[in-house]
Amino acid sequence: MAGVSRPSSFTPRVSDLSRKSITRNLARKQMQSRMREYGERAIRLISVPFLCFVATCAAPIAWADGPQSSPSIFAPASTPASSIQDLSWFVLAITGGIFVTVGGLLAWAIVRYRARKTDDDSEPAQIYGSTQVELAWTVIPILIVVVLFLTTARIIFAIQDAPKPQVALDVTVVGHQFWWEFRYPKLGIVTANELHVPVSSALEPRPTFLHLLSADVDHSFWVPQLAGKTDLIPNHPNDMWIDPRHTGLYVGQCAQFCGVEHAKMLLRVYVDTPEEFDAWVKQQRQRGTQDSSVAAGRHIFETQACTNCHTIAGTAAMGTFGPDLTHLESRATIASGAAPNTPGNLHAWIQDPDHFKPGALMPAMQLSDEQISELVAYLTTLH
Amino acid sequence: MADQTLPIAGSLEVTPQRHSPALLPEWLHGWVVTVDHKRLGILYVVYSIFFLLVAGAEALAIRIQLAWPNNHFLSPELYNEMFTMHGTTMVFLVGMPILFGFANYLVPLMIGARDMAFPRLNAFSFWMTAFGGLLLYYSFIGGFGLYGMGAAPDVGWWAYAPLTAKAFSPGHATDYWALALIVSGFGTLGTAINVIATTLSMRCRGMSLLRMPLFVWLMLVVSGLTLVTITPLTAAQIMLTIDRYLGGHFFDTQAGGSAVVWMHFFWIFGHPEVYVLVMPVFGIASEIIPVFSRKAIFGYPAMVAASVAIAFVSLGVWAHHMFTVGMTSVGNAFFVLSTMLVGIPTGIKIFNWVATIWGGKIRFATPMLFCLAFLFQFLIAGLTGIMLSVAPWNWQLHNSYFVIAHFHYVLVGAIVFNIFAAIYYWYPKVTGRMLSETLGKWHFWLFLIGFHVTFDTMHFVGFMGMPRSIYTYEPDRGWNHLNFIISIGGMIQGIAVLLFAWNLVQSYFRGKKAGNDPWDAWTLEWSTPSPPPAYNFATDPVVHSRRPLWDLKHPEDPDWKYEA
Amino acid sequence: MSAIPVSPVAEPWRLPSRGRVAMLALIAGESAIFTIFVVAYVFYIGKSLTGPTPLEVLAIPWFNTICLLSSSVTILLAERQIERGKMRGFTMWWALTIALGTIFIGDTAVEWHKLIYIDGLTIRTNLFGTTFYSLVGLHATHVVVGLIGLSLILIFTLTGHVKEQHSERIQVFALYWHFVDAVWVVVFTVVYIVGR
Amino acid sequence: MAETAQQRESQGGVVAAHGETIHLPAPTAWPIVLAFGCTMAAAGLVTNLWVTAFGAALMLAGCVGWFRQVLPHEAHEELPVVAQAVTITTTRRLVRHIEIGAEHRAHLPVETYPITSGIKGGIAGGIAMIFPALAYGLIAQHSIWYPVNLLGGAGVGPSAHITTAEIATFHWSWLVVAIVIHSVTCLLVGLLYGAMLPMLPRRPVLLGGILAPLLWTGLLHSTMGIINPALDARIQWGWFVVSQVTFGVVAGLVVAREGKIRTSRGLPFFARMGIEAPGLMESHPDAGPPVDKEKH
Repeated sequence: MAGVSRPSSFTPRVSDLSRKSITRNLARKQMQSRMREYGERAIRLISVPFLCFVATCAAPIAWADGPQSSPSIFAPASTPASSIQDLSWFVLAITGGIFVTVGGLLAWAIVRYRARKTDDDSEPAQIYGSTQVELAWTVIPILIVVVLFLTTARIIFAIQDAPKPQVALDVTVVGHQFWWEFRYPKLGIVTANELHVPVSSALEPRPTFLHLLSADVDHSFWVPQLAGKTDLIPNHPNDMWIDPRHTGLYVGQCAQFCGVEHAKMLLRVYVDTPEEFDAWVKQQRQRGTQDSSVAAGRHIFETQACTNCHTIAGTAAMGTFGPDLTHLESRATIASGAAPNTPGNLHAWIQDPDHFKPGALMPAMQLSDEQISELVAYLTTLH
Repeated sequence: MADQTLPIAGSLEVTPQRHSPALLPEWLHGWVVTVDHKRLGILYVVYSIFFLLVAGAEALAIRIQLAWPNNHFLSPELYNEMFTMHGTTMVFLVGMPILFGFANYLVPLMIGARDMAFPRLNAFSFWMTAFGGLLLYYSFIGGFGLYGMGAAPDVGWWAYAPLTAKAFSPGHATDYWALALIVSGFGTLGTAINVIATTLSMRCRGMSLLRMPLFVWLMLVVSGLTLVTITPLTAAQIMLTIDRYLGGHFFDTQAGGSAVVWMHFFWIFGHPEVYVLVMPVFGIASEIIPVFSRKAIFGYPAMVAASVAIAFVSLGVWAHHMFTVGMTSVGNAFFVLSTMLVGIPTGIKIFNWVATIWGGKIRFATPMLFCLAFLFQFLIAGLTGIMLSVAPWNWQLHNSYFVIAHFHYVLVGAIVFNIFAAIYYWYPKVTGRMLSETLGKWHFWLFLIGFHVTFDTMHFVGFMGMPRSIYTYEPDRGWNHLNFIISIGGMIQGIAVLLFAWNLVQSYFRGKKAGNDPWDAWTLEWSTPSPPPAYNFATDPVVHSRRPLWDLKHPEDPDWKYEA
Repeated sequence: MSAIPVSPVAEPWRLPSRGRVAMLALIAGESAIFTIFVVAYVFYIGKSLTGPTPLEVLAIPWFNTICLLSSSVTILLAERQIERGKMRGFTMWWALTIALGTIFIGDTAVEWHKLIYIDGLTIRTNLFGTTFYSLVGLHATHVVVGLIGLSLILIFTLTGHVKEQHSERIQVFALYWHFVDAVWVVVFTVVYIVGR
Repeated sequence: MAETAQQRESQGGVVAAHGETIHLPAPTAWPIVLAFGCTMAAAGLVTNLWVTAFGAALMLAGCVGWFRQVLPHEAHEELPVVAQAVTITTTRRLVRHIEIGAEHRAHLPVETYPITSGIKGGIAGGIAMIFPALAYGLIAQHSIWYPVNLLGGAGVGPSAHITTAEIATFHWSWLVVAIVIHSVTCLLVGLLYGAMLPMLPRRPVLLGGILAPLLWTGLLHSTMGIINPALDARIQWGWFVVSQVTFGVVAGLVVAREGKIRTSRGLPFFARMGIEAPGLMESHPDAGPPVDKEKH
């Protein structure tokens, strides 16, 4: 209801009990201009620091294309994320418009109709309602809802029911308590925590379709720059897709509370050029390296409980509770992104997993320092 | 007709022996055995304010932990307990009891009754709620979880299966959560039944349904909603307990059970629960805004209709909490539409409040300040709600700090602000003394600033991809400064709440005498002395309009002439 | 004392009875609980990973059902009797209601005994067991609570404490019993007709 | 007060007079005992089953005690009442009133069309609008189904890759969707017209019939790319404007005719909005009994 009324059209008439209305009207006229000035100043007084504050908050949001260290939803690098961003600008514009209109009216009413010292002791006119105005401000929101809904529904269908092209890469994502397992069923690759996908372009589309499963509790796959999140729920497979336009590292993390170390269930998605991706696939398909110089470490690995949980292709280790370590050294981080993959960190991790991730399900193996060193020496050969 | 006048109780004195300061045990005994709706109302509010301080302290612990990355103030386990208990406490031990406390105190007074319909059930309900809360907190001492003794529930207040299964949540921490909520749930159920019976069966002469104050209307709607929302939660908790104690398989994904079913059951409760919390404060705002604008509420029938509409629509929107769990696209679209529809009656309410202010003479007393801030904040909360209802955008925003910001805008920006408004407004009626306006203004401005510093900023870290429920975060994500700002804001709010608590205590002893009607208000409770006698009204009042006291104050221009 | 003129029309001031309102409210809440359990039952029909299945072990309890449903009629007759002050008739119909309810509970106990010890179906066997015992057990709990209430009233009647002026309270309590019967229609349909 | 309802029913609203005592339910400890018993019974599950047994015993005691409080008669205490006259006063003795032209006092809101006029206008406009739309289909696309499917199929469905041939043929589901969207929108806009046209200062038909559709079209034109690009690519905006204006003019005319517009230019805005205002006592002789002047 923009521009409802000017004060002059709202002419007060004092009831029979008093006849001071004329003088009061004059005084009121004089007050009005001063009042409006005061109101504007008050609004400026409040709004300027508020807007500065909002700008300060908004400043660190990354807007640019390409991978960012801060995973802003306003820096999309993939079709689902881009459609969502377009939609979000549209919704922001509408809601922003509503906010300015209603908030403006409210602020104006508060300033304009505040009690003043010069006021007499009368009650203002009692207004009980108006069918027409109320009807108007019921119908207009309904029309806005219709528009918003149609737009939203189109984007839902466009993202959720997008057909899967032949060239699409399939990846099965399995959520585990505090780490990610990635399986490439057509390529025969199993890896953990760091997802490699090829870049996709308008000329050469190569989307990746993710099939989402969970091994234990609920998790959620969220890399904001690539797509909205989708939950990984046991007994309830889900699907989502991405088609990243720029190469690089995209970060995200589990977005559904899944237990103690939910905070350190980090996600890293590497978007490679087609050549890089093919090279990576080739390397991942090799069997584990067999370096005799680290046989002692391998022996420790195979004779301790490590094999219960971890797999290293080509050895006796076939466990599935923990990440596949066959190509451990091809990954930049350990413990689902909690620490960089360095021999020192590996050593510390094996010695006391709680040091990086208190509550992680990997037990402290109570090995001696030498044993751990030999083990780390072995693990660092797993390229 | 003998009753040609509106009889209003005199400033009645209760017999001296009831008031005279007795010995402490006697005094305590009086409170324990009481069935007086006013005393029980006070008990509810005091109990809730105590837990408000507790849950506030938990929130501050959370914010200290998150002030900078890789902080070690709390262990991950303790952090998870903190946010679980913060959420559970604020919803079940602060929000609902305090609002039902207001209902207890005010509904009989406002409809001209002498007590609730079932005074003993009322006492029972309060004690169930109270003992439920104590049972929940006993888990800090007696709970036996994965980490030994003293483990409070740590599965989130939404407690998604199968994290709550024995396999992932061993020990008894989760059982404490389920059992405490079942116990307090029965208390809430009793209160809801009581409020419905009171409003329908105890109204004084002339108090037709369409003359009831809006607060009473909203409590009636809320109680009806509570009946059909708390019970699904209780049912789901019973199923969870069966799973955990008897080896059932309701939510056992290994035996074909479904984790998604729990989500449905929880949110069938959980979403209307938000309305259970927010609608009473609509009622509070609808009482306070007219009085301080000096105008009748604009569009009373529309306000009632909108409340009922919100209650009905709210029962069909729950799955908007589940856009990311993989529903069909048609299912998603349906819940987008139903959720957006809530915006329409809510919009009507906001417009009607603005129209009530429009043309009034606004007095900026502390209660009104809180209500005005509520109007702005609730507007923003509603608009961010619309943003979240847009399913594709929700896929980004869900479980991020944006959601935290949104629902704190509702729970704090709307509900807590209005609860403060209500306490400033009705404290004089309850205690006979005014709360200090100076401290009140300090409280208001500090809390307002703290609120905005905290929760405005949270929207932005949400945009930047920070998920909720994480005990720490990576230092390179660009979230550091904003998190620090949020924590500062939390501290400011904490100081403001302490000022408020101090105000409550010191005004009780030193506050200005209130008189029976300090705000020049219009509803029946202001026609009794402050504090009201045990029987409320010496003679049963008779009313002729929505504003009985207006009719008395302006006999030349009474309301009843213009109401249909 | 201020006074204002009011409309001279003095319409009678009637309000619904608080007991009835409260009982209806309680029934609304209980309905929500049952809805959740029924939904869970329906959702999990056929989702059990192991046997036994409902078709293998469940027999339709016609006798049982007739007993419970006819108890709604007998309690209605009892209500009529107390309204007219006929305490003997009231006592008779009331006792018959209790008997019918007891038969229902006894029959359910026999059924459960067979399921547990012969068919080996317990609450932990499979999803069917979990949902079946929960839903039917929830209903049986309500029947038991109702029977306790009915029996207490019978005792007070026999000792002469219940009189004609209590007919309102009796009717309010009977509402609960009618509700319990109505729920059985739903449970029966879902468990023994749809679910089998 | 427990018995109030019954008392009131039986006594017709006559209640305790001054100086008497008032029945209030007596304080009792049994509710708290029962509540504590329930809590202990639950707490036993997480501690020790003996606690449950203790809780159950308390529950039993609580129930028995409680029943003895209310059966056969509810326990009461008598509270003596000391009544004094209380003054309900306000410092504000005046009430301002909205000034409205004398001839409009009797019926508020003034200058309103009945809600049905909006509905009728919406229906009429909606029907009228069909003709230019179908004409467009026939002339420009050689198929009357084209505009229907554009709304029902391309406008809503997952229709990114829809072909022109598909749009030109008949589809049942799209027809239904199009009819639903069309009629709902027309009704809503008609209602809006019914509500708002009387508020507009002059020439409602011009404003509602031409300006509003143009404004609406402009808004859609600039946002349609976001709302639905598939639709955006196919809309002929010239024809679109024609059909919108057809709606606007027809709906506006119907609304205006139904309501017999009187010129309301001289009225204040609030009056045109149809706000009800009190304080028009002289003109409300039927609203209630005459004011008792002595009481002033």
